[in-house]
Amino acid sequence: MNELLERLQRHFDVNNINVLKPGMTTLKIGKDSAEILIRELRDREGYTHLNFITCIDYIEDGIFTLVYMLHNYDSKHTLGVHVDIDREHEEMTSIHTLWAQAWTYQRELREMYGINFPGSPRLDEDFCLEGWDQIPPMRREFDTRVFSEERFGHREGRHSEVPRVHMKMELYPKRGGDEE
Amino acid sequence: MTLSTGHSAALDFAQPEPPDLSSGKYVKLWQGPQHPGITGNMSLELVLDGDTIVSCKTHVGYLHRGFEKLMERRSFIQNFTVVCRIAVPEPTFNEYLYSHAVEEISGIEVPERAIWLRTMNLELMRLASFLMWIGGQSGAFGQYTVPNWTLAYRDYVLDLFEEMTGARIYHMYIVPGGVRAGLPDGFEERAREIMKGAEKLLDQIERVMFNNVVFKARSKGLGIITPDMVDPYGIVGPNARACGLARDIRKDEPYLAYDRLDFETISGNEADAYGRAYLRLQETRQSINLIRQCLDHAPTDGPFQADMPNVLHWKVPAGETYVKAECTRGEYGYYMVTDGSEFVRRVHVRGPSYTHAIAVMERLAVGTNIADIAGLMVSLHTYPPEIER
Amino acid sequence: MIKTLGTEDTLENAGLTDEEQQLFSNARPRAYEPYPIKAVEDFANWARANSLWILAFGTGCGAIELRPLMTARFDANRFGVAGRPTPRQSSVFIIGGYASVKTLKRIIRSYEQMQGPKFVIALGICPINGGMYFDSYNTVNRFDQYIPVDLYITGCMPRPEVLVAGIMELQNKIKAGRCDGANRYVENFDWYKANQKKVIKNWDMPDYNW
Amino acid sequence: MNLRDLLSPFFVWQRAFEKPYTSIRPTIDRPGAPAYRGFHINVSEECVGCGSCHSICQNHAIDMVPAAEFEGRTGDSGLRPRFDYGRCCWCGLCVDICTAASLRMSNEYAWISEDPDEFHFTAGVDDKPWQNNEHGYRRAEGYHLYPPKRIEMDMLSPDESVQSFEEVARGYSEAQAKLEADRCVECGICVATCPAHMDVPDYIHSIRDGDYEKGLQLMYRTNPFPATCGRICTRRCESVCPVGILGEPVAIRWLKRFIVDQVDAKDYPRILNDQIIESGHRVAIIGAGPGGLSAAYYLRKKGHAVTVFEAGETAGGMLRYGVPSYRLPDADLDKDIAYIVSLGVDIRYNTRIGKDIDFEQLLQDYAAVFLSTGLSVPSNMRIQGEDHARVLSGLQVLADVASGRDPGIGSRVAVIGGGNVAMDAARVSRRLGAEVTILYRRRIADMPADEEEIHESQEEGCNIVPQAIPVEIIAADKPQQVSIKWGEAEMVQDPTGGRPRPVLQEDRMHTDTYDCIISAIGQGSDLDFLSKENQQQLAIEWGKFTPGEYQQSALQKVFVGGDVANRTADAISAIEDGHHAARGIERLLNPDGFTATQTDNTGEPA
Amino acid sequence: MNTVDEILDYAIDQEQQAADFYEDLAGRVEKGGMKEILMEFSAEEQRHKQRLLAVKSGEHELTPEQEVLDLKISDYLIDVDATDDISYQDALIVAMKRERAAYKLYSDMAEKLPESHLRKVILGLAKEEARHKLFFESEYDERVLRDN
Repeated sequence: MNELLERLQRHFDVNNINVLKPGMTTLKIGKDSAEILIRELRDREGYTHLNFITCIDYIEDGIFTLVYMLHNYDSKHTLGVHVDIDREHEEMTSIHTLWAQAWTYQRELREMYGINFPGSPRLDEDFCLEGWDQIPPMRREFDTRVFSEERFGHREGRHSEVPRVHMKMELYPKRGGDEE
Repeated sequence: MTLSTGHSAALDFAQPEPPDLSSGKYVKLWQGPQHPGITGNMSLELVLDGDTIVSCKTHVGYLHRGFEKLMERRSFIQNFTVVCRIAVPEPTFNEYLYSHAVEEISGIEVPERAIWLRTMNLELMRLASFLMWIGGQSGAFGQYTVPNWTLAYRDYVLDLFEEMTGARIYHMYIVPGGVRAGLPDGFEERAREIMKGAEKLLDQIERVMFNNVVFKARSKGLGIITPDMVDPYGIVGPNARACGLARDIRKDEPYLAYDRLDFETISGNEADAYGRAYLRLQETRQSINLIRQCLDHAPTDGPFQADMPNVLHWKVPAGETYVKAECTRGEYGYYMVTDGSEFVRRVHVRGPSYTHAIAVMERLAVGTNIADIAGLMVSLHTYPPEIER
Repeated sequence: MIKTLGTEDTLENAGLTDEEQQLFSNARPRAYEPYPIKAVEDFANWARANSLWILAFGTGCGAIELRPLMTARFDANRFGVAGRPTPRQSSVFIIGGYASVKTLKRIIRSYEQMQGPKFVIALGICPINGGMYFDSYNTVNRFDQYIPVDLYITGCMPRPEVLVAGIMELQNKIKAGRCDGANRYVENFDWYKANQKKVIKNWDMPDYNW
Repeated sequence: MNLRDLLSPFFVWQRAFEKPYTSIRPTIDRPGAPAYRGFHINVSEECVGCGSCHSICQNHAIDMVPAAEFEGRTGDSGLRPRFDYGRCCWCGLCVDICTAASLRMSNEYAWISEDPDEFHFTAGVDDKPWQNNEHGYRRAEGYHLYPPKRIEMDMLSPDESVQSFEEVARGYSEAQAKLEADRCVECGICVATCPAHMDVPDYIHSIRDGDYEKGLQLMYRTNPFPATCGRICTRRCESVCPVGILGEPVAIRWLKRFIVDQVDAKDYPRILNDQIIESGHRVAIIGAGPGGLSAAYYLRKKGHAVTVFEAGETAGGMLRYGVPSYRLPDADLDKDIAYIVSLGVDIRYNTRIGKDIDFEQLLQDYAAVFLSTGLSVPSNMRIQGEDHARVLSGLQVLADVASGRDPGIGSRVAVIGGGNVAMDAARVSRRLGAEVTILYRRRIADMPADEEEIHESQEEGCNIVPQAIPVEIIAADKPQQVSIKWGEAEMVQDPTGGRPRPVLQEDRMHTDTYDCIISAIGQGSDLDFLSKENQQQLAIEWGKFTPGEYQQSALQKVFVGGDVANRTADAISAIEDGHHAARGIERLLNPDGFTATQTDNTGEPA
Repeated sequence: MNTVDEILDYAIDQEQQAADFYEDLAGRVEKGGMKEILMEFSAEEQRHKQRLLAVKSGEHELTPEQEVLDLKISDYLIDVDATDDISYQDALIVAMKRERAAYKLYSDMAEKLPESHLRKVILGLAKEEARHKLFFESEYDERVLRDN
């Protein structure tokens, strides 16, 4: 395992290497060399299985972290490749030529986060949503509850009391708390 | 047939040119979402030349509820009730993987008894799921006897779930920290009784369904997956094992009590619909065997839940993990990222159907007869809700 | 081609292209009028109640319990219930729990294609008040806003036993002539349509399909 | 194709002779499993309406609604869960979290209706067919969603503790406090029960967040004696804490103490940031105990010039003289008092009303007077020989020790009484090296003292003799000794009701000799400083004031509070009396700007 | 005092005297709140009197056989004086001592008499006084000895 990481560090600008548990490591790489690294891992290092591609929205840092989870069946090792991309310029190299299912993930990320993967097939077709007219829903600034209430509404006639407020009103309305 | 799984340059998974519909040569046909020959609620956009498919596009999203978004605004305990809904026929794998991911990040050690109960729960689920699948596969080829048997018998397994967990479909039994209860009185005897009946039923099914000239004729040669397709297409589980790859997470990277159970990975050598179905039949039998072993070994007393913090304001430390388990369809995985708050930062659910129903299906469908498309679909064993989540 | 009625009381079908306008009717749905002789109507209702054909469209989780219902253990066939592959042959639409917006569109289309008299059973909590997905951006919360529902069965999921009970309840309602969901749909057609169009943003189908 | 494949399917006929799968009457023959998670049942009498079910429900399916017939019980919010079966997913988390174990599930599952608005019900209140169902899901033994046991406080061992007056309870470490704070379910029932209505859930929340400064701010909103109450509060909050129904209540007092211990006294002004704008009014306070100083604090915050008249040498009242330093070290009491004084409160020590200054004078000189003189006169036993020189009062012993004087108790001591003063006197005597016997007329279970105090005094070697009625004090042979004649008592149920009463058994009398007898059977008020007319006007009952709204007495300018005006006679009640009187005085002095508090900063969980 | 009526008249007179005693004391006390308490004592004695009047007119029966709980509190407490600044505790002691004395008087009287209707009435009066004593002793036990 260490040899692999050393090899990768020699050839690529990988950082933030994080051994999560035996059999699983994550590392971070720049956006531009990610595709080459992944191709290298697939063709030379035995990471032939793409578990998934996903994205984490770090809205406070202004980045999307793309996660490519690769698995090596021989060494039984999973390697997570993290790639940070700018939230404002959400674009990433497509890897649809490496795995047959990759374009599906990319299509999902396009829909759910609005990330562009130039060249990825059927990228702009609807995937899960249909007629979506809001910002991509998985982005953290999208508040699903507010949206649901506005668009779909809820049945009326519900009301709940907070025990401590209710008890105050019932038992000691003039006491407790502060006048400030 | 060689068992190379490397990426051959010849393997081309570029998108085919869309057929020219205006030529009048082709017919476009939607199979689903409202269609009896579709698994779950999804649809296939087929283009036919005569009754041969020349192009297939899978459409999903009819069951999209935005689980991953909903989980980001529910607390860690609340999420455990939500996750089981991600794969309706097989909820407990979600429960286990979600709980396991949370436990791994927060360093909770699950007691021994809970480990065995979880294993048994997952194997019962596998049995129930396979029984339903067998019925589905048989029904997709027009035989309606076997579904009546297996779905009714699956109900007996659901009765066991009801006793064990308090619910038929959404068990919500495996909770972060352990399980919610021990086994009720007399469960073991009833479970063994049902296992016995299930074995008998499987024998009958083998005669009626697998040794059936019609079934053989329709399923043999249908939807062949070659070993060199497996990795490029991300094929896992029985679909991959049927073409000879002995890959089973239960054996290769054991979780729960699987390292203490006596079983071998089953792999086949015919990667067509028949081969896959037969492999699944074998795995159903294996599952019955594993359930028996769990009944033998599961401790009957001791704690079944680890010491837990107050779940009302449970903060899980910042961390990241990917956990996976072998469900009936292959590698089911949960990728979880936490940031130290009361809510999860990101959960990604990796369902095996994601590749099977889209990339694999779209390729295998081409050249297939329209009448076999339902059989092919079922033989890949896909559950739409785990694709779109 | 169905002729254009040319009166004021026609549907706009604004979601269709000019070419498609010619392919679909623009007539409004018509309410069902009971037979003037009560005995005849009662007989018709009795017959309807005992041949409930369910549209095989598993719209959500609820579909999982329809399979046990239709197979050997619960054997709904003995109640005159059968699954049909197409809306044109079906009289009962079972909404299997939550409906995503994408599915809702297909539900509306399937429902409108069903021949009257037709009935809708909503399973589970989600059609009542959003259920587990009350805060989801992609599922509707109150199903009665979009399609008239004759019977709600709560539960998550409702068990096959209670589905049987629900079917029997529906039969009683039909026999008593109280299942007027389809007529409600006709009478409040504009209201339903407005609600539907409020959530379905890419309305590219005729306003009423039949 | 082979022949076998052609024939084999006909095997299906074998099934014709087997038992069919079909359930004949599915709706009748198939109840849910015994542990099925069906419709909810709530035992309303056991439910305390804490709302934990509401908090944990991810579907927002549970509303807490008022249920009239169960209102008014202590530790019961009067709310009951109302379920929306258009939301509920029958996960059963509400059952798992239910603090009172009143909520469970039946094994019934059928509810069919044509009206979607019908699927609501208040469990245990609305009549439902399943409410008497015996089966259904309930929480398994040994399964918890919050830790039922509290984090033990480190204590000095009894052997160590009797050696000195060092504080016995050592305080929580940060890790311990966070674990204990984690157990709170944030229902807020304690808020209603606390006499001062302290915002307990929120300051406990601040511990979880590690924001002790915010915790301190929250506490000072209702209580300017957090360091004191964090040690010696009678903690009625803990007696109603729902977590205590099935497990042990949250250690609210220790958590309060933890917050104060984390904040340095010199940071108080910065953190509390009390801005004072002088109002020009002058208010007099009689008694520098917890009630008087609490009033002084809140009045001072309103900008009034406050003068406190104290008969003793130092401030703190009963907290100083009545509570031994192993329970409340002087330094911690001083931490509270020093902050109040630092706001510009003028305390005049050694000033006795009626002697040094006239009450009438105060009424003339000040815009309002708050009177909280406490209970300072020890009660008499009224038995023969009680005026013997070796019969000491418990209060006197405690006061002597607190002031550093030797109370001269000797080496064998009998303490008479079962209240906190008796326990304190006994434990103080142990620390002074004496061998202690406690005589109490009823059973140990009847003792009004804190259970913890009783337990600790026993651990420290005090011998408690229950059901012992003192009958006579007799002079002993030696002048520095004294004998007590006491009789055993039988507990007899009073036919007219009430708790069992002790009845002296004349045939079982004992006489023992001790170096001294400490009588600690209660205290009364000393209101002699008030003129006869004042006493009439102020409406005194059973030696206590009966205050009206906002602690106002029958005299408009006079407000009363503390032990001399309430039945509970503990520090936290006195503190609230002071706070409430401050509100009343504010209303009197500034009627236009006054608004009664009607809301609290309690947000609904998101 | 040989007839039933005579003895009842005596007893009624005693209750009236007690009521007067408390009323008189109430007029003299200075301590706030004590006046009301003593007036309440006086009213209690008036109630006793009404009860005996009812016995005399035959509306009520005395119950000599009924056992009355004896808390014996007044037995060992010292005598106190009914001064102007009497405390609540002392007022109770005065009251129960008075009731105890009456109880003693009647029971001693009954002891000397042979078995007769008169004896029964006197015993009944003794029990009546014992009940009054219990009233004040319970009050003492409840309020004064609350912490004890």
